[in-house]
Amino acid sequence: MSTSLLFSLCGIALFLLGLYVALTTSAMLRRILAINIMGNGVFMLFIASAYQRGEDGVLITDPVPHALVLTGIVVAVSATALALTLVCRLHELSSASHEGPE
Amino acid sequence: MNATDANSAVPPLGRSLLAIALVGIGLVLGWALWHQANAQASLTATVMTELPNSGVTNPVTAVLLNFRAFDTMLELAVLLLVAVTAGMLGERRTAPAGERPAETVSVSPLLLSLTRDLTPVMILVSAYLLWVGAKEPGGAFQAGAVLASAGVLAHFSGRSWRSDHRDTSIRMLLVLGTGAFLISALAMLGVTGTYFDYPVAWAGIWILAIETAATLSIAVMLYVTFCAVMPGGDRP
Amino acid sequence: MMHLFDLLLILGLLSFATLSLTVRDVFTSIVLFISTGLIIALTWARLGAPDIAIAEAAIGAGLTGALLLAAWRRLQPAVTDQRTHCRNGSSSPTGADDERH
Amino acid sequence: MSELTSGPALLAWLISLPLLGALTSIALKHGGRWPALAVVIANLGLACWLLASTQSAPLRYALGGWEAPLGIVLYADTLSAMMIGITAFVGAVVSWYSLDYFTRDSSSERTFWPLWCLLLTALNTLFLSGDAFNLYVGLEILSLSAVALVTLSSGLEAIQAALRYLLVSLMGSLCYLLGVALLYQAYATLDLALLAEVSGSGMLERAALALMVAGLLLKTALFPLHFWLPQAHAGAPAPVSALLSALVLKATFYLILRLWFDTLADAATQMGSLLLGLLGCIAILWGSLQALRAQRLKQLVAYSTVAQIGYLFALFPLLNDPRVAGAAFDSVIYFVIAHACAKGAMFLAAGNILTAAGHDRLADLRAANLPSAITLFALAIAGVSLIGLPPTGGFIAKWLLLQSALQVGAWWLAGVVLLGGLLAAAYIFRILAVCFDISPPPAAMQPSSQGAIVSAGRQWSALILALAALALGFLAAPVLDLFDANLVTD
Repeated sequence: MSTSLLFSLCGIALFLLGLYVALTTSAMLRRILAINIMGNGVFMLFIASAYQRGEDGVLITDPVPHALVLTGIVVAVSATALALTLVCRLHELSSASHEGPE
Repeated sequence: MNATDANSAVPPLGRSLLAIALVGIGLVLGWALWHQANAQASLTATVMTELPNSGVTNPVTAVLLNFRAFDTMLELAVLLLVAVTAGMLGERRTAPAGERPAETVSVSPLLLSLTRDLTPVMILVSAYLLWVGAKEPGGAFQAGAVLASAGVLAHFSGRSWRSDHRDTSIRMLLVLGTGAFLISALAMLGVTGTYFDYPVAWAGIWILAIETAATLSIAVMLYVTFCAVMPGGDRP
Repeated sequence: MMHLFDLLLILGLLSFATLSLTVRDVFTSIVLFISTGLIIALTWARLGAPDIAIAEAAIGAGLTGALLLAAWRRLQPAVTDQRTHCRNGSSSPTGADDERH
Repeated sequence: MSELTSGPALLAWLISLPLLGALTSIALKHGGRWPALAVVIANLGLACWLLASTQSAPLRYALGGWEAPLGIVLYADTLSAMMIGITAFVGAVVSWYSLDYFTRDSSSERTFWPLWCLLLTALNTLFLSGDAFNLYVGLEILSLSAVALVTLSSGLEAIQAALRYLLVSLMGSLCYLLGVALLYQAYATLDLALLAEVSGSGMLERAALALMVAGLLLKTALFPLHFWLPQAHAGAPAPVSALLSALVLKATFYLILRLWFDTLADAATQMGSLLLGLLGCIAILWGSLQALRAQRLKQLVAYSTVAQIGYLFALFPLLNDPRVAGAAFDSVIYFVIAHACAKGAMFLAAGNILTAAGHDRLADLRAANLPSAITLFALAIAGVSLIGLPPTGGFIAKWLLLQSALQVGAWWLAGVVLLGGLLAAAYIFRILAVCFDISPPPAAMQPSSQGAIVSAGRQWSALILALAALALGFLAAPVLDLFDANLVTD
């Protein structure tokens, strides 16, 4: 089994693992973690597809997927930050509304 | 918040069905990949042919800053969008009486001195990554992230940088990155007649200038976002 | 040899990811997630993507980790509040949280 | 400027201009609305220009001069031009409405304009980009700005809805991206046109198509995946609800259309089309029934969106049938633009009622809560279009749908559409009944009902969108001619 395929399969496993947890958990922070793991799985697939050996066994990596993954990582961190901001805000609002009537 | 509720969203039967479905999807995808494994396609050759025309020698930087600069511009817009939204939500954060976490973390002297020594080092590392990105691994995003980490570290040690997004200079820095891309793209439309088409002769220096702007902007955007999440972060 | 290393990486990666998504304590979960990020960075260095390895270590693991920890801290006050309520009765000092009064 | 915008460079301007607006609007401390408004108006002009220029031939523009497998190519045919046009029009009217909606210089107002410009950037990118990964970045800007716009209403429920919307969108985007990764692995290209040439109907293409479409369906809120929509659309501020319902869902639908019938057409199976059609039918019925049961006005309108999205997908089996594909495509585009106008008008009018009455619980609303007859007209006309009665745009769309369904003998589809129309009539009359209910409002509601006055701009903008939906009924032939001028998707 080639290295590229091995890591591709690992990427798919990560994606599905993340998807499973994201769909089943109800804790928001954990769901965000799971979505990040999903993303890492997809990135792994890109990076694995870039990893190829030429006919003489020399390593040739395709730079395009690397650039795509770099973009993807930045987008992922932005989305995570927005999600976390919302989780915190939600937490504040709900604790405020719980204490309100007292 | 202890995750005792971690599994409560779906009943056990649903969870096992979901797991079976996902394993099935995994098998299908794995099988599809397996069959595709021999056909090795890549854009390496195309990139390498055009690399001399890109102004840099690191192929990843060439793709990011030249061949697919449009993606990168939009990606910076994503960061900007999150920084602005996080700033807005942070601004709205009102202190419910008596509950406001007074953020006086007990800062250990060790952390303080570590920060003092590390911050300049990190700024240097960031500058190095930015500079070297044209030839070797590195570039604006890595440099910006390291710079932002320096800010985060400073924040943890209680000496936070300015991060109020209502501050004019901060806002200018926020738009600087996306703006540099957009202005250069439009300028190129005027000069060369093609959007984002850098003349080969000065593509290198042009890309470095854009990357410098992007680095600063990325660092500020990440830091502002971080401060909006941080407890009591956006107010000194 | 290389294959063994690959298998170790993949096994480590999958087990860290699984652990970080299943462990009960949120804080441990975040720390495990950051470790997963670092292993991923290592994997990408192994796959000939040093640019992405640096970015993943700095952004994917580092900054995301800092954000997660910051958010985790901010979700704490409700817990410390309960503790404060308890403390009103028993007045047992709980370290750094004292300054909150 | 004029020579720079003529020809294909126009495509680059359509994306740069809103982005420029967003940046200026963030950079300015006060008055960020003015650059945004200028951009929205200029965008409307560019959209008309695009519509005119695509009549002769599709436009194509390689960004940075880098051709397809290496660089990103923008591409516009009449379908994208129609989408850009309707986006620009509805966007301009909603901007006018928003001018009076938010409190001047409040933090919400200052954030709204840049976010709306970014949303417009994302919409134009999605309609124009011919690159699978670029579309991913566009999707992320789209959903993140949409989520951010929902958070502008600061209530607990809105934030909750926004968070759910965000997480669902992220999962959708990642599914899409996984499909892109599979395609790249196989073909080493991200360009949609090139992919259309090389891709076959193997396992990998099927898997990739399924993943990408599943991700996009999640964002388009087709029936079983619509669970996030009602809260998000009902909880957002009125102009944002209008934008989300009228435009944002259409952008992801447009991508599904492109992928299914163009890029990966060989991998799309008859079974898949039929499945989407069935889900669409269920969505029509389910959404309408939920709208009938809704307690609050904006919720009702949001559930009506679930039903209207159903019509778009109910057409999928017909689109696959060569005998009626042309008429079915006309029907799709008419559903999209008529719904954009009618639903936009509906949400804007609902926003007016919400402001005037201080709440939007249907049981407690009375005619006295209506700001004025203008809003009432807007509601009524938009409602008629949603039901699909002549002489509105909604009628033309349904007529084309029924005609092609009967031509191929899809009686079940015709039945569902007629039933959907009846149910729509029932829930629209729930709203109209309120408008003619002159009994005094419940005592508890009295004080708040005297409160806010709704400005004329807000009322007229709602009416203009409704009148556009009406005009579409009269202008069917010219509008469809614009669309049919040169069709590539067939």
